[in-house]
Amino acid sequence: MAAKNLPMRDALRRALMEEMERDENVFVMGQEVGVWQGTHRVTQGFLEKFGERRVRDTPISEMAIAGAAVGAAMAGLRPVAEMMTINFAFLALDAMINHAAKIHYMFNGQFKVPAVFRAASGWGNQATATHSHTPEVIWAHFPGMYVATPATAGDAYGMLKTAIRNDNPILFSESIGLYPRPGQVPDDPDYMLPIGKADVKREGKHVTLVTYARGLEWCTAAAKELEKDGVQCEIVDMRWLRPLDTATVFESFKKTNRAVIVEESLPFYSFGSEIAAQIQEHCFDYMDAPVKRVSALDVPVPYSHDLELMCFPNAQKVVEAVKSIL
Amino acid sequence: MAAKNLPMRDALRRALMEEMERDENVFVMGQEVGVWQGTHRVTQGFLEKFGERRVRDTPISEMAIAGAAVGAAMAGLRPVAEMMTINFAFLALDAMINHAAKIHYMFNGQFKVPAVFRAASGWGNQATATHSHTPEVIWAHFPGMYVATPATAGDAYGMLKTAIRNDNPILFSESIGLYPRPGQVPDDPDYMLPIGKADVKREGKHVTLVTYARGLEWCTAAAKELEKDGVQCEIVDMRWLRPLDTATVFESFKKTNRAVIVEESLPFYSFGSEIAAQIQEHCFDYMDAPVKRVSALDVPVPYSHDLELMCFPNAQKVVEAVKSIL
Amino acid sequence: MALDKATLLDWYRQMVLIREFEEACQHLYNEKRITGVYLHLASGHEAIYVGAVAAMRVGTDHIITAYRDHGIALALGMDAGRVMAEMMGKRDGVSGGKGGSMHLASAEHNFYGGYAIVGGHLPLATGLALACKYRGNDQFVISMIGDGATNNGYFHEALNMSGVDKLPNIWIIENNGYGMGTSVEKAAGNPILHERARGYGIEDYGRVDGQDVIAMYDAVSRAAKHAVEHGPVLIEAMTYRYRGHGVSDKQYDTRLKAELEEWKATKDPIEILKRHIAKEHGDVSAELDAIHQAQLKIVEESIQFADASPLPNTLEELFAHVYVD
Amino acid sequence: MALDKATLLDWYRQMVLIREFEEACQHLYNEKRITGVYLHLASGHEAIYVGAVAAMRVGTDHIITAYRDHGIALALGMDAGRVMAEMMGKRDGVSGGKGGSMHLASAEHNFYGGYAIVGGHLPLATGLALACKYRGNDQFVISMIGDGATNNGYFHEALNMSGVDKLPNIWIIENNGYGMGTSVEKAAGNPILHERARGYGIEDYGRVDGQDVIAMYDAVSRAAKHAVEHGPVLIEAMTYRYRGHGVSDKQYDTRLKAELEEWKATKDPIEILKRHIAKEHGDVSAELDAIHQAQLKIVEESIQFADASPLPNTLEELFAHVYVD
Ligand SMILES: Cc1ncc(C[n+]2csc(CCOP(=O)(O)OP(=O)(O)O)c2C)c(N)n1
Ligand SMILES: Cc1ncc(C[n+]2csc(CCOP(=O)(O)OP(=O)(O)O)c2C)c(N)n1
Ligand SMILES: [Mg+2]
Ligand SMILES: [Mg+2]
Repeated sequence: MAAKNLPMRDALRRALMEEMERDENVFVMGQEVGVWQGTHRVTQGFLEKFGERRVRDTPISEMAIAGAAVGAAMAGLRPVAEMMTINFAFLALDAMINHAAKIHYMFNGQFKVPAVFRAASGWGNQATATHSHTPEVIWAHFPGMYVATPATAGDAYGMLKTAIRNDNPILFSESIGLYPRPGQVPDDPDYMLPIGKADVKREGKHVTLVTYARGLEWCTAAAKELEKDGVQCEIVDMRWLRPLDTATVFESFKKTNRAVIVEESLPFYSFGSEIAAQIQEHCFDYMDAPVKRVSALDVPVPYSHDLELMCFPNAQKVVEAVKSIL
Repeated sequence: MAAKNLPMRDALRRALMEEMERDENVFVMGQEVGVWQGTHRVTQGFLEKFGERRVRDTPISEMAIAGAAVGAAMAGLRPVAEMMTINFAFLALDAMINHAAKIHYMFNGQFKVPAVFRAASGWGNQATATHSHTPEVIWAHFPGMYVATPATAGDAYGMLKTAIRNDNPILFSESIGLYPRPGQVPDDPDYMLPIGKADVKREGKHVTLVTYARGLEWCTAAAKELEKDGVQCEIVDMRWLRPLDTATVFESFKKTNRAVIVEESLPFYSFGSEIAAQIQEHCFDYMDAPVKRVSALDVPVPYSHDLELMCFPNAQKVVEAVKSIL
Repeated sequence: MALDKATLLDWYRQMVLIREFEEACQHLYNEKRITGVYLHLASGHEAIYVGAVAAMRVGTDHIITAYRDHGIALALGMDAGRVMAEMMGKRDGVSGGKGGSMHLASAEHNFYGGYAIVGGHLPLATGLALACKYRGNDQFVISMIGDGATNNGYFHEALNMSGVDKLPNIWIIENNGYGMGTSVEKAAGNPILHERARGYGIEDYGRVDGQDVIAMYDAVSRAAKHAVEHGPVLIEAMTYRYRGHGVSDKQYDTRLKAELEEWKATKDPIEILKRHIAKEHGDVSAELDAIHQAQLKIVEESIQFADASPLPNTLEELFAHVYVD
Repeated sequence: MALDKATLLDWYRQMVLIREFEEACQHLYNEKRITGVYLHLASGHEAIYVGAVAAMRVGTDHIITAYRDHGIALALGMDAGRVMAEMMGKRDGVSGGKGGSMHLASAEHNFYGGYAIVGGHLPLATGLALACKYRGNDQFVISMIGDGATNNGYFHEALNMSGVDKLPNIWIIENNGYGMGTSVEKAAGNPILHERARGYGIEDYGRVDGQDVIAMYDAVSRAAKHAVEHGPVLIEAMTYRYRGHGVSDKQYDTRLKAELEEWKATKDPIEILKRHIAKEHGDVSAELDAIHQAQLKIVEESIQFADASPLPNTLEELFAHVYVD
C-alpha cells in the first residue's frame, strides 16, 4: 500500500478530516478546537474548512463537553469531543463512565453512544503535577467504553478512523510526546485497525516487552541496546487498553518465557499490574522468571527539569529490568 | 481491653463523635449530614449535639464539598467531608487527586491537607449501574493520599480515628454492606490503627486469601467451608489500599505458596492485579501455583435482582478459586 | 387559554394514572414485590409532567429527566405494564430489567431516560438540543431539573453551553422545595432559582405554578416556540413531593407534616384540574369517576403483566448490551 | 478617594516591578533559561493585583489564584529572587522548584498558591473562608477567577456554597476578554459576568476598571468590609493580557493586534497611575524614574540569585513532601 511519512499529529489530523468529509454526522467540539486551531494543532484549518457548525469551540466546561457529546451521540450524531488534555478529563469522569459507558447497557440497548473523546496524554516539558498524567487505566477499568492508545503515526491514523466509525464510546488517548514523531501512514481513506487487537512491533525470542503508546519508544531503544548483547526482544504494543488483547501477550510470552511491562504511568493498580497478573495466571508453566515492570516513580510530577526526568521510565530502565531477569 | 459489640455504623459514629469532642477543629460537612441525620446514619444526632457550625449540610456540589474541605484543611481545620456515596466522588476526583493529594508536594510542604473524605462504597440492593461502584483503586493509584478500607467494626473505629488525626488527605471508604455488621469495638477513645498496616485476620497454611473491606466476609465464609476439606486458609485483610502493606502479603505467601485475591470490584487494572503482580515479582520462587483472582464480573451492574447477584463475588466463587490451585 | 373538554379529560386521565401507579408502586414496595433501595415517586408532580408532555410532539421532540421518572414515562404514553415490569426488574421491562425505577426510557418516544447522578443528564440535554440545531430541524428538548440539582456543576455548564449556542432547550426546574432533606433555602445562595437564567443568557420564564397543568402547558408551549426560534428557556415549576424523597425517606410525613398537609389540601394538581373542568364544563363527576376506574384497572393490569414476566437470569442477558457489536 | 503620595508611589513601584519581572521572564524563556511549556505572564493585569493586595492585611487575610500568579506573589512582597528561582525550578524557589511558574505560594503571606486546573482553586477559597467564619475572626479571602473559568462547574459550586453560608469571600473575575483563544462572548451565554452574582445570593459589585489601581483598591476595600460583615462579593475587573495567554500562544500579537495596541495606548495601568500621580502631586518624573531603575535592579538581582541557586536533583528531594510524615 502506498504510504506517506507524517508526524502523528498530521496523521490524526488527516484521519479526522477525512472522516468529517466522509460523514456529515461527524463533528468536533471542545476547547480551542476552532479559532485557536487546536491546542495540539490536530484541528488546524478545520474551522476554515468546515465552519462553526461542525467545528465547535466550547467554554471551559469539561462536564458539559463530555456530557453534550453523549447527548449528541444518542441523537445519532458522531461527535469527536476533544478534552484538550487528559488531565481535564478527570472532571468529565462521571460523564464518561457513568453516562457514556453505561447508557447502552442501562437502557438495554435502546440508545447507542458513538462518541470519541480525544485527549492529549503524558508528561514531559515540566507541565507539573496536575498536568502530567497518563491515567488511561482509570477509564479502561470500567466496562462500556473502549480505550485507544496508539504508539505510531500509522496506528493513530487507522485507530482514529476505527474509533470514529465504531458505535461505542471511546477514549482516544494521544501521547503528547508522540505528536511530532513521524511514521508511515497508508494512503487509504478506509484504513482501519481492528478494535482491541495488539500488534507485535518487533519479533524476538528472549524476552517480551509489553507496552503501549509512548512506551514503545523506550522499548524499541532498549531492544536495540540489548541486541548488542545478543538479547532479542519481542515487543508487543497493546494499542488498546480495553479491550485488552491478552492472547497476543500470552502467545509471545509462551515463546520467550520472560516479560517486562513498560508504561508511562504510575506503578500501583496500573497497566503493568494487570498484564503481570494475567501472565502469571495464564502462562504460569511458561515462566522462567518473574515479570518485571517499568513505570513512572510513585510521586507527583515535580516542575524542576532534573527531578521530572528522574520520575519517568526510559530505555535505560527497560534495559536494566530486562537484564535483571535474564 | 474492654470492648463493646457494635455495628460498624455505630463504631464509625462513635469514632467521629469522640474526635469532634476531642478536637474543636474537627467538623463534618457534606450532603444530608445534618437535618437528615446522615444518609447512612453515621452522623445521627450530630446536628443536635454539635450545631450547624460543626455539622454542615451542603448543596449537591461534590466538587465544592471536596474542594472546600481542602481549603479548610489548608487553613488548619480538620474537615471530615462526607461524599455520601463513592459514586458521587467521581465528580470530586479532580478536587481530591489534583488538589488534596498534590498540594503538600507541589508547594514543597508549605501546606498540609488533613482532610478525611468519607464515602459509602459498594453494591447490592439493586442500586443499578451508576450507583454500584467500589472504585477505591482509582484513588489509590495516585500518590499523595491514603486510602482506608476497613472490614470490621473495630477496624473502622480505629482507622477512622487514625485518619482524622493524620495530617494527610485520606479517602475513607465504608462498605455499605458492612454498616449493619456487628464487631468488637475497644472502649478506648485513643484506639488507633497504624496507617498502611495489613492485618492477618485468620491464620492458615495452605493458601493465602488477600482481601479488603467486604471481601473479608466472603473469605471468612470460604475459609470455613474449605476447612471441612482440611484446607486451612490464611486471610490477609489489607485494611489500606494505600500505602499497601505488601510485606505482610509476602510473608504469608512465603508460608502458604498459594494465593487467591478477593475484591468486590471490577477485574481489570484492579486490586487483584496489583497484588498478583507483586506476589509473582517478589515471591516468584515460592509460587506453587498461579495467583487467582475473584472479582466482580466485567459488566455494568444491572438492576434486576438475579442478574445483580451474578455479577458479584461470593464465598462460593472463592472456594472454587482456591480449589482450582490446590 | 381555552381548552376543549376532551383535552382536559385526557390530562385528568394521565394525572390519575400517574397518581394511582405511584400508589401501587409504594404498596408493592411495602410488600417487597418491588425491591431495591431506590424508588422515587412522582406523586404531587403530576401536572408538570402532563402539562409539559402535552406541549411536545411525542416521538418528534425530546425529553430527558432524573430518577423521578415514572410520571414522564406514563404521560408519554409508554405501556404501564412494561413500566411496571421494569420496576420489578423483569424481562419485559422497558429497559429489560437492567435499569429499574430510576432508569426508564423509550427510544420510540424520544424519552432518553431517567438518570441517577444528580445533574448528569443535563449536558445530555444540551447535546440532544445541539443535534436538533445541527440538523436544522424544528425540534426541541425538554429537560427536568430538581431544585437540588441546580447547585451542581453539571447544571451550570449544561445551561451555559445551551445559552452560548442558543440551543432549543427547555429547562424545567421541578422545585419541590427539597433535595432529599435539604431545603432550597439551605442549598441555594439565592432560592429564587429561575434568576440564574440571566447569567447564562437564557430566557427567564420565572415561576410557574407546577400544580396547574394548564399553566404548565401554556408555559411550555410558549417556551417551545421560543426555544426553537431563539434559544433556551428556563422555567421554575413550583411543586411538592407527596411521598418524600424516595422509599428510603421514612420520616417525611412526620418531618414535614404541616406543609405536606397544606399542599395536599390546597394545591393538589388533580383537584385543581377537577375544579377547572367543573368551572368550564359543569358537573362531569360521572365521567371523571369512569376515568378513574379505568386507570385503576390499567394499573391493576400492569401489575399482572409485570408479575407474569420472568426475571432475567442468564449470563447471556447479563452481558447483552455492554457494547454495541 | 484621597491617597497620599507615598502610597501611590509604592503602588507604582509594585506595578513596575511586576511589569519588568514579566518582561524578564519572557526574555529568559526565549533564551531557554526558563523552560517548560507553561508561563503565563501578568503584564497588563498589574493594577488588579496591586489594588487588591493593598486592600488586604498581608499575612492576616488570605489570597489564592490560578496559574497567572507572578503578579500576586510580587504584590504580596514575596522575595523576587525566590520567585525567579521557582521559575527556573531551582532549589531556592518559593516552592523548592517543585511548582514552577504556575504554582507559586507562600504560607507566610497566606498566599495559598497558584493552581493550574481551571477553577480548581475556587472551592479551596470557599473552604478558606469557611475556616475564617468557623473561627469567628474578621479575616477574608480574595480569590482571582479568569473570565474563562466562570463557565466551569467549579465556579458555580464554589460561589454558590459561599453564598449559602455567607462566607467572607471576595471573588474577583479578571476579565481579560479571553480564555486562551476563546472570547468571553463565545464562552459565556451572558458575557456580563458579574450578573451571575445574583443567582448565588452574592453581592454584585459590577464591573470595575481593572486598569485603575485606585478603583481596584477602593472596590476591594469596600468588599472586604461587606464580606466579613455580610458575606461574599463578586467583582468583575476589566483588563487585558499584554502577552497573550502564555508562552504557547505565539500568534496573539498578530491575531489581536488592533485591540492589543488600543489597550496599551489608552488603558495601560502604569500610565494611568502615572497620570493620576502627576495630576494630584505634580511632576514626580524623577522619583518615578528612580523607582523604575530600582525595580530593574531588583529584577536583575533576582535573576542572579536564581541563576546561582542549584537545581534539585536527588531522589531525596524528589520524594520529599509526597506525604506529611
Ligand atoms: C451527584 C450526586 N450527588 C448526590 C446524589 C444523592 N441524591 C440523590 S437524589 C438527591 C436529591 C436531589 O434533589 P432534587 O434535585 O431537588 O430532586 P428531587 O429528588 O427533589 O426530585 C441526592 C442528593 C446523587 N444521586 N448524585
Ligand atoms: C479544567 C481545565 N480545563 C482546561 C484547561 C486549559 N486551560 C488553561 S488556561 C485556560 C484558559 C483560562 O482562561 P481564563 O480563565 O480567562 O484565565 P486567563 O488565562 O485569561 O487568565 C485553559 C482553557 C485547564 N488548565 N483546566
Ligand atoms: Mg427537589
Ligand atoms: Mg481570561
